[in-house]
Amino acid sequence: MNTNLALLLLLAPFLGFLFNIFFGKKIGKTASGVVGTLTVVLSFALTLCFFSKINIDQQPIQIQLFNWIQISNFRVDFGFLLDQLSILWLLFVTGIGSLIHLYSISYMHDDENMHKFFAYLNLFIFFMITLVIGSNLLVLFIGWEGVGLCSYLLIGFWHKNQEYNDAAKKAFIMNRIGDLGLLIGIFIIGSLFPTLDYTTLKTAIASSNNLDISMISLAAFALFIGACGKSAQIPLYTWLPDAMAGPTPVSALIHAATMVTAGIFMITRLNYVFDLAPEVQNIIAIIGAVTSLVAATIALVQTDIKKVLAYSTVSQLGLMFLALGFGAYEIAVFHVITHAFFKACLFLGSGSVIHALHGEQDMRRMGGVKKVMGITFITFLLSSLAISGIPPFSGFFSKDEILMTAFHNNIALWVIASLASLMTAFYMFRLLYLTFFKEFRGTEHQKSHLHESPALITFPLIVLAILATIGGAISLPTGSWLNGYLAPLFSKEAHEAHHFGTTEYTLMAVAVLGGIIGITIAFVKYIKQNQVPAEDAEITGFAKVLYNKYYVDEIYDAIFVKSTNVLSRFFRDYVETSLSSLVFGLGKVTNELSYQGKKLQTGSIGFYLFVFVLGLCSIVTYLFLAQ
Amino acid sequence: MTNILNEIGIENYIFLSVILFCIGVFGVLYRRNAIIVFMSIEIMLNAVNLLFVAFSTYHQDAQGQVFVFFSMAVAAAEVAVGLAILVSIFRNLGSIDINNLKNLKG
Amino acid sequence: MNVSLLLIILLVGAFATYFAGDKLASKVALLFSLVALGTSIALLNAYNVGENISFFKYWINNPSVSYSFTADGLSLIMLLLTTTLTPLIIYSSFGNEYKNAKSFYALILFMTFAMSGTFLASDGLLYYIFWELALIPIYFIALIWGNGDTEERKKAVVKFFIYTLAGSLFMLIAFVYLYQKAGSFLIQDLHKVELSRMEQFWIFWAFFLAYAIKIPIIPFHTWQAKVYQKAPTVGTMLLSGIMLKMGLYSVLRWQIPITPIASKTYLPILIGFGIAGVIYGSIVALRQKDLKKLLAYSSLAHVGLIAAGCYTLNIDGLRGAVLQMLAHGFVVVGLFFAAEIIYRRFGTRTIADMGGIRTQAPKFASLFMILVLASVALPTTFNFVGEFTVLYSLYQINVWFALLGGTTIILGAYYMLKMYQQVMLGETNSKVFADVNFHETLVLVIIIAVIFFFGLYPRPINELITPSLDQILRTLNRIQ
Amino acid sequence: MNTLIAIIGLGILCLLFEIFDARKAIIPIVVIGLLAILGLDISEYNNPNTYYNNMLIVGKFSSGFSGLFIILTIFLVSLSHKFYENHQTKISDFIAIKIFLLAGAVAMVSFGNLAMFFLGIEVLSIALYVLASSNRLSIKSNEAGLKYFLMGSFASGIILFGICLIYGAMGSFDVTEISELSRSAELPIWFPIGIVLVFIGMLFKIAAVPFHFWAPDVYEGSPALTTALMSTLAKVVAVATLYKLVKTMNADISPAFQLIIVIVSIASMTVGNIMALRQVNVKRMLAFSGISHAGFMLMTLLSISKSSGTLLYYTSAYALAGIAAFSVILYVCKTKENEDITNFHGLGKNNPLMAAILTASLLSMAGIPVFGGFFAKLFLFNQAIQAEFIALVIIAVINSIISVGYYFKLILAMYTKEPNETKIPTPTVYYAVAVIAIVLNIALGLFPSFVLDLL
Repeated sequence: MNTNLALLLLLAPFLGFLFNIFFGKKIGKTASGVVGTLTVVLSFALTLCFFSKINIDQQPIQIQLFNWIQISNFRVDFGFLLDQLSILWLLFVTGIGSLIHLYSISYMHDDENMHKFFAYLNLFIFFMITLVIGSNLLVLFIGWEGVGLCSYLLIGFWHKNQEYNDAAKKAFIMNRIGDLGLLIGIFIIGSLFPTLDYTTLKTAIASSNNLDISMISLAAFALFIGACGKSAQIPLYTWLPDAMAGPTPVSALIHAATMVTAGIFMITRLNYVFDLAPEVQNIIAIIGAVTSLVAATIALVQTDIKKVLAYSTVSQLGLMFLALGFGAYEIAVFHVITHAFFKACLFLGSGSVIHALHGEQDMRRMGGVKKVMGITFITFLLSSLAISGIPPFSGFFSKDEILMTAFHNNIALWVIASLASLMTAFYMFRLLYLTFFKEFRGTEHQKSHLHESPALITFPLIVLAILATIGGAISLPTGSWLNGYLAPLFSKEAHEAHHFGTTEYTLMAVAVLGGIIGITIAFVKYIKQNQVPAEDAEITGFAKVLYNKYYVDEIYDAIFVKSTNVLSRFFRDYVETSLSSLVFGLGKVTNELSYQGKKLQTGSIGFYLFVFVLGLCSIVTYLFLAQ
Repeated sequence: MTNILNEIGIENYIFLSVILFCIGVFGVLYRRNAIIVFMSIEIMLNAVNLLFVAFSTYHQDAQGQVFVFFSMAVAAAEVAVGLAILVSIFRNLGSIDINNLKNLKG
Repeated sequence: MNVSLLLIILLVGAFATYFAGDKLASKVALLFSLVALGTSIALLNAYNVGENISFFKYWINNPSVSYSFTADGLSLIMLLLTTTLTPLIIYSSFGNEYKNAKSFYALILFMTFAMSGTFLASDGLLYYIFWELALIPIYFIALIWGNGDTEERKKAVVKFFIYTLAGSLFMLIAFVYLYQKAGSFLIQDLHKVELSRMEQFWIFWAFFLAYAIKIPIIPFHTWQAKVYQKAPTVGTMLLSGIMLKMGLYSVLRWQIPITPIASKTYLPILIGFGIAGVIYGSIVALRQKDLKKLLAYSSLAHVGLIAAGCYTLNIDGLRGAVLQMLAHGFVVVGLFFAAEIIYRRFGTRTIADMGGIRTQAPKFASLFMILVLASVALPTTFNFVGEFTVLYSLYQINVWFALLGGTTIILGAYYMLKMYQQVMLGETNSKVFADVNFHETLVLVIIIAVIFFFGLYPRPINELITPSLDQILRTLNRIQ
Repeated sequence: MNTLIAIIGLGILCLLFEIFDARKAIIPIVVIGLLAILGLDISEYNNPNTYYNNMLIVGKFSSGFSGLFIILTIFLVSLSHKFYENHQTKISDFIAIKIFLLAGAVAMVSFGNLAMFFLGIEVLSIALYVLASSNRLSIKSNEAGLKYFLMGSFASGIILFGICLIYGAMGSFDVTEISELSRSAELPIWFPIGIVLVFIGMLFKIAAVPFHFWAPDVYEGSPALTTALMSTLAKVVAVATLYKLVKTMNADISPAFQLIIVIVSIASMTVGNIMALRQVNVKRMLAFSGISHAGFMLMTLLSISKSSGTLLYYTSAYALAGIAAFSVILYVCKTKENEDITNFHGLGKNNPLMAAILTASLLSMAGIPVFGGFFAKLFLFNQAIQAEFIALVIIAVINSIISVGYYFKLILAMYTKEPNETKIPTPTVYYAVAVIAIVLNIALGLFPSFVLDLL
């Protein structure tokens, strides 16, 4: 029973994909969209069943399908594990997924390849589910690469534009770098305790008394690199902003809510491995903090509405990694969920604006749309408050938890994180003001066509906004449902530790204050003084550096891409040719010899006989000397 | 006949015929006129014949002398063929200098 | 029923095709190749029920040589690969018109015959004979029906022939030497023969020369790209799909077990060669202007990894190598066929002249995409199973090997996606590109089906090959 | 014995046919006669015997090789019909000469006495001089004849001198006596010299380096059919005789002597192959390839005690391939004035069968499997390695790689070049000979034991 349900849950989106690939064009755009959406909704419904089930009896559900890959010392089964974590993840993957499908029906309606778009979205959901419910690392890897593929397909969805294709390629390859790390991690784990299955692995670690910590740390580090690739952490984050080339729903679903959180999922899954490697955890924490700050600084000056959101995503993910670094997995998960709500909402909101402005993404060409786009504005406002950590919105609770943990473990990182969140508040409201307030700065034509988006777009916005507002409820500082729910997963006792004293309250105050300061600065800058960000040419000084993202892309390009291509050209033009001429050379030499030899064949009898006699004499004399 | 080889010694016969043979060889090597080259070859063969006879007396055995007849017959046949070839060459080239025969080479 | 039947069918098929005349040749060839496929499946069946399908008959008494064909799991799987790909390859050529078709298809069948013989022969000399025989048909196929400027083609093909022949002649010497030692060419006797370290090293390198040129392992690969480019696509498919597997198969079957000490001593060097091939091939592939050449270099990279797997001398490496051989066989045939499909429409193989095809031919674009993904070893494709196993075996030797070999998943993705982008994507092409017709679709779909089926369920193959691979490892470790 | 007599009888018969003016009948009659003689020879195979107090020793060796010679002669004779179309009057002479040549050949392999040996050589050589220059009006043919004649008779002189020294040392021409004596008593210094001189004379006949210079010129100059005869029959005869000579008179070869053999054989292979690379005239190319093959055949002398079977196998494989190749060459160059490679352009299109046959025979010479040539080389290498001449084998292998270079030049010309004129009709006899020869060659490859175990 469970098996069939689980399979249905998994395969429903896949069937949707197949249906849309083969019949999508025939049945027309809306129909294909509806089909795509319904399949995801179905999965969502099934997830809810499982969720209710697991809430009653804490029993995780194990499903083994068949033996997949056979390795000398262990074998990998095709199996699923439905426990608290995976079901929780399924909830928002399928939930937000179905909302975004719904949204896309209207958003993508002008695109002639809409059925393909839905096919890819369904495929993505399918792979994401695989990633989440896989019972071992290799099934996770299927999903891991699969979502990478889908993000490739969707980023490059408008494949006539080679720049988009470049972005897609970049995303795929950077992910692959991470994947190699993940693979190596899998190898190490597989050879240490011959299994890749989560549950058996957990017991194996728990039972064994002499663990090779150094190897485990190496494994943890390798896995973390994988996570960096997927979850866009330093140094592998540059693909995410470029990924905004894809349609906005894609950015909302894949590059904000679901796929990018896969890294956090994986680390939380393997918390028992990471707990064994404290130094790796430190690295994770540091990387997370730094990423959050760097991304936030870049976001300060971006003018493309989606770029800002992209960098804010990177920064938020950084915060999550910070939490993971301190072993506060449930807090990271908490932030993942709340972030999924408000970030999805923000992206969809921006999408609705872009939609209204016929694809205009530059904030300098926007402004004042709040008059016509009321709903969009409200939802956007709520989510912005949430992300800026203003109580009582969801973001406040999750972010505050993270900051608190940081404070308790490492002041320096706490400072960095707080700075990041202050900047977050600033740039979010900068975005808000520039987009919705003041006068419209775009063309007349655009102005005339300004309109509120249709219900299909606004409905998801509203839902998400509500969630973003109240989402914090699942883990209130006083008695957290989430921590209780996730408790079975974690070996050591969850971080209920910091009972609420003065420090905690001051910290909260500081955090909130930071948010408010950020908002105020933005308000002063863009409402009071009515500034508009300068045109690209006029940007100077440090702002220019920030505007160009610290030139990281350029540096990577120079170091890796260029050098590889130079090497490739060198190999092609010199090494290859010289190698082959080496082989040809032998032939040439013999040919030359033959050419010279022909001269010996003079045709004169005298000479022939002379050589004859010479040979005769030499042989005879040699024989004499020999005897 | 108490054979004279005892006085002279077989070696000298060998030396003599070797010398004759070498003369023949050098003739073949250095002369350009085909006829003379033939003659030189004949000298070689006859040097050998001489040695045959010497050996046959040395061994008191007739086979050697019989062999000489074979070789003479063969030599005659060879020369006949050779002269025939030479004639046709003379018809075509108007000369029998073997230096003119260098069309086949390389 | 024994394996010789299959060989007979193929040989008869070759002649029948020749005498069928140009009109019917292709059909007859396809028919016979399908019959061969059926036979090999029947053989597999017989093998599984434990019937004895090997064939033995004395041939020459001194030196004692015999017609000895034995089939274990390894040979059978290679046989299946050959007999499955051949009909596909023949069928894929239906779109083209060949002059003097009867000889063309006859040669294809003859080559299949020779290659099957190579996989089956268990007598050293017999094996060598088939090994050489396989060379002649491909030589003529590439020479007569190849494309591009004749002079260049001649140069490339003759180089290929002489180069490979040179390699294999040294193998012949090694065999003769072994015969002196063992007094027989039969593989089981050759496995028994005890050789001194020195002898082993010489024999090892003699074999290595032959195989390194055939596979090819760098730096012996210089013939490859040009020949792949100049040969007709059918020839390229035969070469890359089946023929280079002959080399890898021989490494497992002949080289490693006969010279255990040497192979153990040189293990790191050989793996180094393989991995160097992976990186080098991938990097060179990045900047190729000709589609077939690019694919040639990609296949150089892949076989590098396979070779590395073979030389790890552990069960994972061997198993992964075999799986990867099969996977690569199918994928590379598919990719070359895709190149051919484009050539049929655009009459060019220069990547620069392509692009913007996807909008015109969505079906083809999707099929091609799947092939590309398979060749970059996306999970659930057959290639992933092989690549994962090989990389894991490399990790068991040394983590750095795994890391360097693993770069294939990055670089591979790089050049393949770059290629796909330049060939398929971008602004709609001005030239008209008709979408794939029924024949073409069928071929590609079959290949893709195979790739995914075994990508998800490689178990039957594992169960088939594992015993014989274990056997090989036992022979390998007979001297400790 | 009877074989020899019968052959001579047949030769005389040919001359008589001339007198009775029945030229049409000659060739069929001769072929039938030769077939009969072949049967006779086979009957002799099983009852070895000696005649005329050891003048002739008929045994497995002699009758085996004689059989090969006879077969080759059958092919050559049946080819001559078309070849001499335009001067019918001479035909009986040419045929008769060939028959007598065969007689000489048979005498050479079955000699039991140096006199017989010498006569055999001379009969063979003189016949060849005549055939080489048989095209009187062509200066090339004359030159070839004269060159061959001069150098040949020079070599005969050397051989004769050698025989003489041997006789001087042993006091006998009987090979069996000589070999016994050579083992027992300590020998006068000139005995080894004699052996060496005879050996060198034979090296000249098989055209081994450095006594090979005549071969390319003579092959090129002589009429194609004669070249065919030289490169197949004559070479095989000479090698067989050399082998028998060394085996009977010098059974225990001194290391020094072995070294000479090794060096000469290496030199012959290498020079022959390398020189062949840049030839444009096919006959000339085959001459050089013949030189290299002579080098290969010399390897049999290194394991002389048991390599006679191998030698027979190698020679027959080589000769059959040669016959097939030459019958194609004759067909192609019938109307041309020379035998340049350009004449072969596009043969693959004009006449696929002939092209295929030529390809097959070249592959056989290059030593590609299933053709006789491959097994010949294989057995050769096998024995050489057994006798621990691995270095020599490696060089031989490198040489056979080089040889592929020029064999394939011809194949390429046939298949990749465009034909430069319309196809010419093929006389069926050429087809017949070519096909039979190549089929025999392949059969040789498929059932090697049949020939290998004859001796």
